[in-house]
Amino acid sequence: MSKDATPLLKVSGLCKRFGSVQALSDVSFELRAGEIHSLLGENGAGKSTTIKCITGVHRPESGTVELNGREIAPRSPREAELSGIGTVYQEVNLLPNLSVLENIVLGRVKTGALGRIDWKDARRRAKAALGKLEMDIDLEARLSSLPVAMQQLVALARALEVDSKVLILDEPTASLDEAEVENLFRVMNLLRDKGIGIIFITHFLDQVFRMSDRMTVLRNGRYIVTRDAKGLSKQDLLQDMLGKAFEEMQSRGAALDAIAEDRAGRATQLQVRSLGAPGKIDSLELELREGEVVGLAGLLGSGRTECARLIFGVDKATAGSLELKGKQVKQGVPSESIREGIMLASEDRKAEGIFPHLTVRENMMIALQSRRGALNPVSREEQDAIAEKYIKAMRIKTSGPEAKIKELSGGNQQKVLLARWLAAEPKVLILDEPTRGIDIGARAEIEKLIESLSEDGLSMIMISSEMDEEVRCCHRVLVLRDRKVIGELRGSAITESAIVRKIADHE
Amino acid sequence: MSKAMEATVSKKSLRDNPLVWPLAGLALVVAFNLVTGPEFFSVSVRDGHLYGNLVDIFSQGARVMLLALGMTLVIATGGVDLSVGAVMAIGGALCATLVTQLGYGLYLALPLTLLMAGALGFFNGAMVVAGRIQPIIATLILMVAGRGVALLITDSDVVKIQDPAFLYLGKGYILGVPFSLWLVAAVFTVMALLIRKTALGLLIEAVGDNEHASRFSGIEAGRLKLIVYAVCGALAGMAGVLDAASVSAADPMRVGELKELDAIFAVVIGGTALTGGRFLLFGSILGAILLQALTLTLYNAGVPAAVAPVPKAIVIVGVCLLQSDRFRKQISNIIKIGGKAS
Amino acid sequence: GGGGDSAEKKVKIGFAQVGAESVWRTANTDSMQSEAKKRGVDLKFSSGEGKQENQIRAIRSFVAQGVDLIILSPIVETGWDPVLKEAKRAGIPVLLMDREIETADESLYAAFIGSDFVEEGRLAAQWMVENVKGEKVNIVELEGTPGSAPAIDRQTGFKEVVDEHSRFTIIESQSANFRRSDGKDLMESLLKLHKKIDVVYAHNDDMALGAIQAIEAAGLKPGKDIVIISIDAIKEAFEAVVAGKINCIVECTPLFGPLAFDMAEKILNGEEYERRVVMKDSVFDQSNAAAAIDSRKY
Amino acid sequence: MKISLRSNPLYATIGVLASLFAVASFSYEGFFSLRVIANLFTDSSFLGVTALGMTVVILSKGIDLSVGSVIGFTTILVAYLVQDAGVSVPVAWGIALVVGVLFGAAMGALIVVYDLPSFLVTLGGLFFAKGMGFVISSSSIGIQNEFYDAVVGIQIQVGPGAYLGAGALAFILFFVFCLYLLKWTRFGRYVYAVGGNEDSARLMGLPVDRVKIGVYAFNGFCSAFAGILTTLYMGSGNPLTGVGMELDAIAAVVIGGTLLTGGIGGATGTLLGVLTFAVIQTILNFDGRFKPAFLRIAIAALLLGFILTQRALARGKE
Ligand SMILES: Nc1ncnc2c1ncn2[C@@H]1O[C@H](COP(=O)(O)OP(=O)(O)OP(=O)(O)O)[C@@H](O)[C@H]1O
Ligand SMILES: Nc1ncnc2c1ncn2[C@@H]1O[C@H](COP(=O)(O)OP(=O)(O)OP(=O)(O)O)[C@@H](O)[C@H]1O
Ligand SMILES: [Mg+2]
Ligand SMILES: [Mg+2]
Repeated sequence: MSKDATPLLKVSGLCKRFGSVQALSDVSFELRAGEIHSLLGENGAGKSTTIKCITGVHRPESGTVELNGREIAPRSPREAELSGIGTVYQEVNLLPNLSVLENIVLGRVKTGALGRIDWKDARRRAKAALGKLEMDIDLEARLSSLPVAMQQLVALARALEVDSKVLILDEPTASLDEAEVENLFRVMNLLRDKGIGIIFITHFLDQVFRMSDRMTVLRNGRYIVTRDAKGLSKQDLLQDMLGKAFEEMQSRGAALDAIAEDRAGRATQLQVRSLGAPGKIDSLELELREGEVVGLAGLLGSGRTECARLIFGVDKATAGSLELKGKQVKQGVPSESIREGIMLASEDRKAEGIFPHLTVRENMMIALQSRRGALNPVSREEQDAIAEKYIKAMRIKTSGPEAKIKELSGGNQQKVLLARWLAAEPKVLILDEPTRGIDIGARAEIEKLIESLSEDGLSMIMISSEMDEEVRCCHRVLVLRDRKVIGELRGSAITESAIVRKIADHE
Repeated sequence: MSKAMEATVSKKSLRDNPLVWPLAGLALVVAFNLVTGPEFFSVSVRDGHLYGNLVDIFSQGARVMLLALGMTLVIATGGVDLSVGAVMAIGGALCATLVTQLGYGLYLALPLTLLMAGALGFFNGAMVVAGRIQPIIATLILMVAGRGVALLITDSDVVKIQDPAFLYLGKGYILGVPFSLWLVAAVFTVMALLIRKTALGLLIEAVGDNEHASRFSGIEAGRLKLIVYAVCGALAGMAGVLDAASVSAADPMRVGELKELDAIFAVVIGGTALTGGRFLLFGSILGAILLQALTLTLYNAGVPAAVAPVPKAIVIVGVCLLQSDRFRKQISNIIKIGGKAS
Repeated sequence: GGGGDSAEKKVKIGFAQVGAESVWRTANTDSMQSEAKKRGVDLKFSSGEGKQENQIRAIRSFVAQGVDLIILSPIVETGWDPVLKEAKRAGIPVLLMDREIETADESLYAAFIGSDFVEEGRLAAQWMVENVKGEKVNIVELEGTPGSAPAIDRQTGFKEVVDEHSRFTIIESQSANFRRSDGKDLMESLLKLHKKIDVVYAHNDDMALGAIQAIEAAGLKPGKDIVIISIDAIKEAFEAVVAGKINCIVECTPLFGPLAFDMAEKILNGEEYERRVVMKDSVFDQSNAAAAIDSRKY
Repeated sequence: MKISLRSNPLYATIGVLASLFAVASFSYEGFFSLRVIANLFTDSSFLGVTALGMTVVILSKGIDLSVGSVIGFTTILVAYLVQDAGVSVPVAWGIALVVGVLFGAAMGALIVVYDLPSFLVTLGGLFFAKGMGFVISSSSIGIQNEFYDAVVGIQIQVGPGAYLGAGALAFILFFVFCLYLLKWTRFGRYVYAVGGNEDSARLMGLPVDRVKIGVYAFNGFCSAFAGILTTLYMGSGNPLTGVGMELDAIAAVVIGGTLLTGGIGGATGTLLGVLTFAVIQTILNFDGRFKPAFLRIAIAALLLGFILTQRALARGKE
């Protein structure tokens, strides 16, 4: 490492504790001007906490942050912003009730006489910021009317709007599709060339290797190492992150054909007959066999989530029907679906998943409980057993089963939610973006888990924005476009290129 | 290692136990009385039953305790019920009219009254659930209308009660202890059992914590809320009956006036967050006791009635402050500094 | 001025009532409404719910409707000038009922009929001075809602007389909000606080009836061990007097209906009338209550 | 240009309000007149000002139960200062407003600094202000003052027999001010931001704490202002004034389409909500046939009908 120039941002010896959890102990690294510096680590390694200590959301117990050689100690994100650090936080933290415009410029608007906001100037600046992303979103639209990915871009536009010297992106690509990711990368390169230092956090190793100049690895809240990206092997990096050697899931290739064949011959678990609702999905037909994993593939907005919601019943269908094991299931009543064994792990963990103030244990057993009915409680022993089992099995990083789930890192919350559904013993499990925000180690474990569950006879529908994941996990993939199923792939015919071709070719 | 962890857990749980703060408030009130008039605590036996301010706290506080128990559940689901005072008036009026004017026996009149009060609560719940009206507004409607209904029931009259069974509810003693106290204890026990021995409590907390997510977890939030509002209504009706029994008359105009604030106060002082989620039945009972002890203390201290709200305000804000982490930290810092200095 | 006035020339009177806070008040409202029905008067009734602003609003809307006369039972004494001026400007006479107002301009209202709360307090005290023996008499006063006119006046009148007699002391004076259960709760603690209470003076019957229950629960005999005096004289209180549990009630009649409408007619017809009529409040104790009880309806 | 979704609930409110008014106009002689309309504004001037303040609080996801008591306290304070202490009227008003702002700011500070629930702190405020009002005087104090008479005398004729008084004018001006405040100033937009999601607002670098304290201080100002308007309306001060007004104000705000969950709604809705309240009250006064018992039921029924219709209309639009 060259130490000739003063680093743009220098973090030294950060320590931060939450109650009994030591989230950070002695984290140090340097960010140079004009570099993209990745921050890597498993879920709960302390990446987000590091960021929040830098930007004044949390006050570290000890440690310093220097910007251009001058020590700064921002007491709020606002002060950090003023000193030139722009941030996009992990959870999309915007204001759903306000317009896109305000989400981009609020906090930095100019005012004229009588404290009157200069909306004209604000609009111009917001347009410019979106322009940097080559995006054109209706500035007056209410943010809540946009899909999550769009909101992510708005957050980015907001961070770009100030002339930051340092830009921090905490998992910005988690909910973007490929084209959007490309777009983001283009902007990031542009900014790097302008001499801005970028801290980039993501669980996608491909993206890390493609974009970073250097990378710093954290493990259990400790600084492990900083490496140059050039000449680094993926294996070495994973070794740093996990603290042990890593074995990657292999695509099962031809072996998959045999499995797919086997599943296709099994009894029908779920039969979906021309299920549809206007504005959601057109007449969905799906036959799911025991132990079969069916993927839904498509671009953002192609209607995959809508399919999942209709089958699970949080949205009411206007046409069609569902049969589980040949028995008609009442559509449109989630509690009924769960009782029958059809469950959905939703993609929106904050709004539709976690009970923030309940404990990890309670969050895990709640679906099982509502399946059994309120008057038939899951005994405490059973609850403890469930919690212990899944915390261990999924390597959930928590101070214990009695911690409030809101105290867990994003990825670990996701794992708790998966445990919730598995504990409820589903017959059909719909997984909508099950690995969003989950680190690479855990991701491999989840893929393994899906495989073993499938062997045990659980039928699954899987939705993932990462096609390679569907390629590895699914026995069959339905390709959607414009809210319609336009094709199907099976066994070893499932490849990324095949899926993309299907989407593109369809007239 | 596991032992060490247990130790830290139990230490933490004592400080974090929300019951500590209403208890601290209560201790404050007790201390005040010890200084100003220790006779406050004298309990004697008169006519074969216990007699003294301490007994009064419970017998007079019984009504608010009942209200607070129901209110706790409603607040836990993220709602609030402003109509409890009005439902109290209806409960008292209905039961008294059935017994006094229509000659029903109490064994029939009381269940009918509770049923009716429960139905009113159910109506609140239905407006919240099916009408998707915000709880404050939904229950405001019955709050306004309820007293009118009570007036209709009694034909704008105060109904006098002479039925001995009815009066027993308010004035009877079992083993020297007021009947109303037994009643509250019974209601509390039944509720606590129902809630902690079944999963109802957890499900209610889940609904209050994140209603949207509860739907995805298969919890029938609507049905739970209906039950909870109905229970709250029925308990308010019971409180109204107790009120009528204790003064031998049902007054549709003044019974339960402003009691909704007392009930909410008791619940929140007891450590249940107004935003819903976690709740503590016993905390609400403590909150009601604190409230009643405070009222009696003010009577005893001869604080002019008009000024009495001021100390009440100080206690409310004081207990709130005690519940705040930040305040506790500041206080402990001050104590530490003081300790170091000496 | 719309269509229907030629067909029926009903007299239209607006009545701004205090609210419906007590049995006394509802009896008063009933009396007015039934009398209006009897006489074929179109009575516009408005309940102020204890808030002056509501009453002012009601009067303004009566003016807008063009009623012939307005009857007002003011919640408080002050603050009526602006709205009464408005009525005057519209040429609508105002009849005050039950309570008086404080104003520099007497022409703002046509007449007053009602009771004198201060006098009621005096009457109660006088009965006590005449009937309660003893060298040192300890009195507990149960006040009405703080700030309300009857609470203030009934205290003033009572105190006026008590202050002239040194053997009487008011040892405790607290509010029970005109409420029965509050009266009981308050009395329960006062009984524990004071060893010797000779007289309970309650600003209304409800509080007295509540206090009686507290006294009985403490093993004492109301009316004997402790003298009870209260104001209003609702039927239940009469029964308590007959039963010996209350010693004295001062009547404050709510039955203004016939008198009020007589007066209204006179004002409207331009006949002569008395500008100020104060109802004579009578005092009842064991000696005369039984005889009067059957005539009580409320 | 598409119609913003935001105004949808307002259309429903306007629709219901208009039909309520229309039905009443046909049913009651003399209802449909400029005079009645002008009265709607005059009669609801103080409720209107309070409700506007409450709107800002509710938009920030808070609640303020103390407004009624603060109004009562202000009326008696002003009356005492003017009548008994011989302070000149503008000074008395100034004192009252400063006291209101300080009181609100103090509650806001407790809420923000110690992270206490606004419901409880302002409930404490309710009791405190109520008690303090009685400390000044337990009975009402009439205000006899030339300046007052002059202010009350300000009236703009808008039609035959129809006048907008000083209170109504103040209310309308204040409404315009609130519109401006909420739509065009940083403070206003920050209020929406804090109500939308406090954590996000913090991460976006907005001065959340200052905004929240500001909200309660502003509402303290509104309560004191409403108290002053009440003294104009009643010509007296009385500690009992304003009892229960907090619920009226909250109801008016919510009827006007502002969500108690914060972040959505605005001043225009509140104006409509306040007018709805006034129309309902006027209808009851015009009808005048109810017994007290029925009166309460009738008010509740009208409210219920209004809210349900509004809901149905809003849902139909979705
Ligand atoms: N507010 C909080 N309260 C308590 N503990 C917390 C809090 N925030 C974070 N933690 C704990 O700190 C540790 C680090 O969390 P952090 O969010 O920094 O992880 P991360 O590396 O960003 O993980 P992920 O990849 O899952 O987002 C975790 O163990 C988490 O449980
Ligand atoms: N570019 C866009 N602009 C506006 N709305 C969009 C856009 N893309 C998608 N949407 C809306 O967002 C919602 C997302 O659709 P849905 O969640 O079914 O898609 P998906 O394929 O599951 O995408 P995801 O990858 O986000 O899960 C749809 O209701 C769609 O109307
Ligand atoms: Mg993170
Ligand atoms: Mg999706």
